[in-house]
Amino acid sequence: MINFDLEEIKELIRSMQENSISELYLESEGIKLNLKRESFAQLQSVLDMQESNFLESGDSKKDFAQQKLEDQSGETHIKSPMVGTFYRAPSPNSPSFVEVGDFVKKGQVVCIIEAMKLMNEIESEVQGVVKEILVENGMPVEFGQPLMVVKPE
Amino acid sequence: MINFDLEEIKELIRSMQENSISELYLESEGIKLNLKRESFAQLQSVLDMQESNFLESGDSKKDFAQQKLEDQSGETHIKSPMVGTFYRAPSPNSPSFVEVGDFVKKGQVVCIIEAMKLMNEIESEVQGVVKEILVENGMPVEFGQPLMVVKPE
Amino acid sequence: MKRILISNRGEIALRLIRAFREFGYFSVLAYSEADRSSLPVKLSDAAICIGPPSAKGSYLNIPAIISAIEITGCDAVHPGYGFLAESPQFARVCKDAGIIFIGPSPEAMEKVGDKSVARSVAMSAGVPVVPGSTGFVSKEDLLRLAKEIGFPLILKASAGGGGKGMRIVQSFKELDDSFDTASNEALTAFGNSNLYLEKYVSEPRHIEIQFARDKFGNCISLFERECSIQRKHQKLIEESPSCAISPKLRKVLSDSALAIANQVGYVGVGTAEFLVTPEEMFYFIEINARIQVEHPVTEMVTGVDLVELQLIIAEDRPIPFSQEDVKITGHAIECRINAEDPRNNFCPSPGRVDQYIPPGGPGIRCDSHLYSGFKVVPYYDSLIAKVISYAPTRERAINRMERALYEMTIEGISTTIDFHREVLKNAFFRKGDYYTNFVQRRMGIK
Amino acid sequence: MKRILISNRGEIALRLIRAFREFGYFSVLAYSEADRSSLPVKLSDAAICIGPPSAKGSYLNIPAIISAIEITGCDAVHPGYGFLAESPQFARVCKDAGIIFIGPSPEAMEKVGDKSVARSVAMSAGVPVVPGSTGFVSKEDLLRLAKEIGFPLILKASAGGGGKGMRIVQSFKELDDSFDTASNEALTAFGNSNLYLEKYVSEPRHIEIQFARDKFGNCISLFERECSIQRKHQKLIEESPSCAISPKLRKVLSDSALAIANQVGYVGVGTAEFLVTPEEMFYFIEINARIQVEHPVTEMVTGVDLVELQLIIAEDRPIPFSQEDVKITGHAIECRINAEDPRNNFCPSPGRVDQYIPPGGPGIRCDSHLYSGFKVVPYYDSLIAKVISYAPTRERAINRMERALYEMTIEGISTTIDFHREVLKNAFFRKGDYYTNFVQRRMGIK
Repeated sequence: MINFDLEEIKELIRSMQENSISELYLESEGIKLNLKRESFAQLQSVLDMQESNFLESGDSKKDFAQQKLEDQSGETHIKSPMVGTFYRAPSPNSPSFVEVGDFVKKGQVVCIIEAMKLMNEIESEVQGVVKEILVENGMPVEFGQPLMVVKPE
Repeated sequence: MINFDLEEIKELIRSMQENSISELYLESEGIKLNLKRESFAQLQSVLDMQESNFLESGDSKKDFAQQKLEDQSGETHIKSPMVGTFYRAPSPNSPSFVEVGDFVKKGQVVCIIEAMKLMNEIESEVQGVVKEILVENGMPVEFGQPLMVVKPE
Repeated sequence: MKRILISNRGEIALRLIRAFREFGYFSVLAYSEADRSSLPVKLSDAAICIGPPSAKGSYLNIPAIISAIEITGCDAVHPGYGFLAESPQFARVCKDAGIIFIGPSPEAMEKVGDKSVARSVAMSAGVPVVPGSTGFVSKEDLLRLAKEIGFPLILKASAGGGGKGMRIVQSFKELDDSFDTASNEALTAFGNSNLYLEKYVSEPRHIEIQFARDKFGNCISLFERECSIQRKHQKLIEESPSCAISPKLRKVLSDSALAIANQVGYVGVGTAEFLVTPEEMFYFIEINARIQVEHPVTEMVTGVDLVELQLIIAEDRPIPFSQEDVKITGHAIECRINAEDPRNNFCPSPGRVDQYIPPGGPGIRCDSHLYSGFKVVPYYDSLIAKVISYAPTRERAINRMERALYEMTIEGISTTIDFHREVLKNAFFRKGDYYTNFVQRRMGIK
Repeated sequence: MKRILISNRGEIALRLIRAFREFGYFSVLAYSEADRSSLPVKLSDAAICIGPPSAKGSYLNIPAIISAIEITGCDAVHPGYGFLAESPQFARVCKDAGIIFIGPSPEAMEKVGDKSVARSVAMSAGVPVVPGSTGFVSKEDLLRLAKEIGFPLILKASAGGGGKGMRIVQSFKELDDSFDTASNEALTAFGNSNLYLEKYVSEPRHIEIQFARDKFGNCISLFERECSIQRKHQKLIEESPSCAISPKLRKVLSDSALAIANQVGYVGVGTAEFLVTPEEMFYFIEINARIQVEHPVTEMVTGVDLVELQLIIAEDRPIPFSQEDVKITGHAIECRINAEDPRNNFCPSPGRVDQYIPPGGPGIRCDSHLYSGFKVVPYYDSLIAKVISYAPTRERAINRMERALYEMTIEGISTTIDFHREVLKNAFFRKGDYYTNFVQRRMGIK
């Protein structure tokens, strides 16, 4: 009998990617696993693989704010529409706009990005439950940086 | 009965990659495993394309003696074992060692390569019928250059 | 000055990153989403995404850049060339926010940035300008002025550059129509329809003087660059020294550039552009208040690092040498390699570079952000590499450049490499007998 | 001289192809099967395969090379460095066949090629040599000579080079064993077991003088290269000028080199190697009768193209400048990048280069035959790139080199780039306070 945990499945996925496996189907007692890598990616993956090899190499450092990869699981990100400083509350003594587990509506203010001394209220573009807040209060964020993970509903 | 753990599946995947296996289907008591790799030819063609693009590009000219690609048809080449000048006959007035259509034996002299004023008799390493003579009498040839096409018998 | 934000991309961003690293400054690159996998992002000390691919949302987005400077703790900004490099507004916002803008003051930039103002400045500094209208010309004055100056004439957008809003007028009957088209074009391109009118010099050389002036008033000429090889007013090949400039003319042009720089209180490095006729008549055209694309040819022949000079001047330090120390040694040529298809009207050719092999070996400098696998994006200008050759003589510099372009490999996109090789072979080019109409007249290319 | 066959590979083949193209010679590259997809094959005017991957069957195969010269109609051959570059036999075969060998005459090569002969030549030219045996030493004389000279001593292969057949001897009890091992090693490596014995200078600098001499007897020094950064007698970093050489010593070393060159009637470019002690004592070691790997540092600081000079001298033309014209300007450093793994005892690391991005920008010259996708083959030496930085001062040349190595990208194989970066950071290196034992003593590497 085969028993996987999530980490192991992720490892399998990586291994598929590394070895150009386009499809994996596994059925065993109490488990069925079917993995397909997008066929569009076939040619692209070879090329991108080289590219990403390159981009990951070189010296230490890099992007000011670390990008998180988009999830497969149907979750989505609220991303920063501008460069600035991320605040979770309208003022230091106010409660946060949202907490993990909160339900947010489309258009609801979820945080503030301060840019050039201006406080810009950032509204959610989706409706759903906040699963994770990715940036700490008061930290700098860049354009397009994921701020929160939301599970749309 | 077959029993896998994760490490073993990963090994299988690696082994597919290394041995250019494009598909694997396994069914056994309590387990079904199906693995497909992106067509090896596809991957290879992308990589080769890049490489050959590069080698063919650039300006006109190139190799002093044009290389002919190895045939698919079971025919083989007699190649020049040295740099020099190709002669089909022992002297200008003699008949050629071989003509197209002739049968040659292993060890039979098929041409002369002149290098540093020395006449080197070149012997056939195969037995068969001469299908084509690729180099004209008196032309320079480089190391490894195909001289004749022979259909082995 | 310790941490400098670079609000630019491509080869000039790389040039600045290299200099900052060599001279001990921390570099922060502000980049657009389209440039995420670029070499400058990889090689800067830190990088921050400031906006979407459109330049308006990123490299021209002043609030985003200022915000990036603030959150990354930079004390200075280098704008490179293009984008905001010559925006007095940006320079002023920086100044107000206490950020060192590496370039001249907003006031100086305003004076030299408007061509008709620059013209008056030159005239009051005693530098000859092309005969023409003082300030912009109204449709009413057009005919009178045209009579006064004489044909051929040229109409130019007051706020313009790069050939937009420009028309050559050969006779009275073309005058009105040309005025209307040019003014419309100027309005579309620069939001300002004002035109001015000038005598059209038909076979001039385009010569520019590189100068530097510090806040103590030390003003130094780094001599000329010959930029007459142009297509549609876009420079393609530059060299230094120019075959057409006698030592005497070099001195006169240098003095003219310095006079204008002094007149406007220019602090920084800059370029004064001139038209020079075959008879050694010369006319001032404009000041470029930035580092220029073609600055490497000056660096090669003078041994002066112009980006270092910008840093020195921005830190209120005096220029560390005097005019007598500056000598031209040898000859340098730059070819600008664009991602364009010369067989298809120089149409931009973005796409993936499958294989990139830059030229190397003795006397070759290559400034490029390319690498094998890099994707040239369609959002910005098409310059992908600058190849600079340096040798003891012009002939050898040309031979060396031919050798370099022969070995340079860029696969997957169209480039202007072969076009440059044709220019280098041309007998008129080799003799140095060329004017701004070379590409049209000698290469038969519009 | 019109068509020149290059019997070499890698970066030096590329260096020669570049020069021949610039100076108007037709280049024919003789290559082995292993180098078929190399850049020199692509960039030469013509290329001819002369043998299998093994050097013995190709780059060392005199009949194959001569035959290639004949069938391609070449009138001259350039051997590069290594392989047949210093083979008097090859030079003689060329001479007899009426082919111009670009290098000194077989006679001169024989004189300088045998170290013990070279030593006598130097002594008769009045140039100091390391105290030691005159000619090779027999086992019988060993003890007597050792007593005479005093420890530490060094045993060296008479026909040797590159550290093979070399032993340092600290005391009498090691003497016999060291002699046997070294002589065996020499026999295996060079087919000649003869050894000579010398005083071992423990902390010397390795300084070499680049010279050129034409057939009219004009003999010119292009001054020194500092080559003390070595690992196992393999040079890793070279610079010019040396921090340790006073103008007076520079003159003395130059005069010594020229005296030896005159003594043997050397015609061509060459190098005289010296050991220099901290007290400015110096000893002649040997002549390298070829273009050297590290020749670019001399080119950068003197502006002289050494390959061009070889061509001029080979065509029986006089050297076109005089000693007074040669000046050192600025500072140049070369790092030899090898396909070796510094974390694994510098084990060779052949394989596919997945991504190659050479350094670029101001003051950087890169001589390399790499490209993205190139396969480094295991048959030849591991040099894959030479990076040369040039700047007005040594400090800036070091900073520039650090910048260049930071941006240089070679993926897929191990290289010595990071090792070089460590050297450049080292305080003793930065001070210029280093000797041939630097890598051992300051980097802790055997």
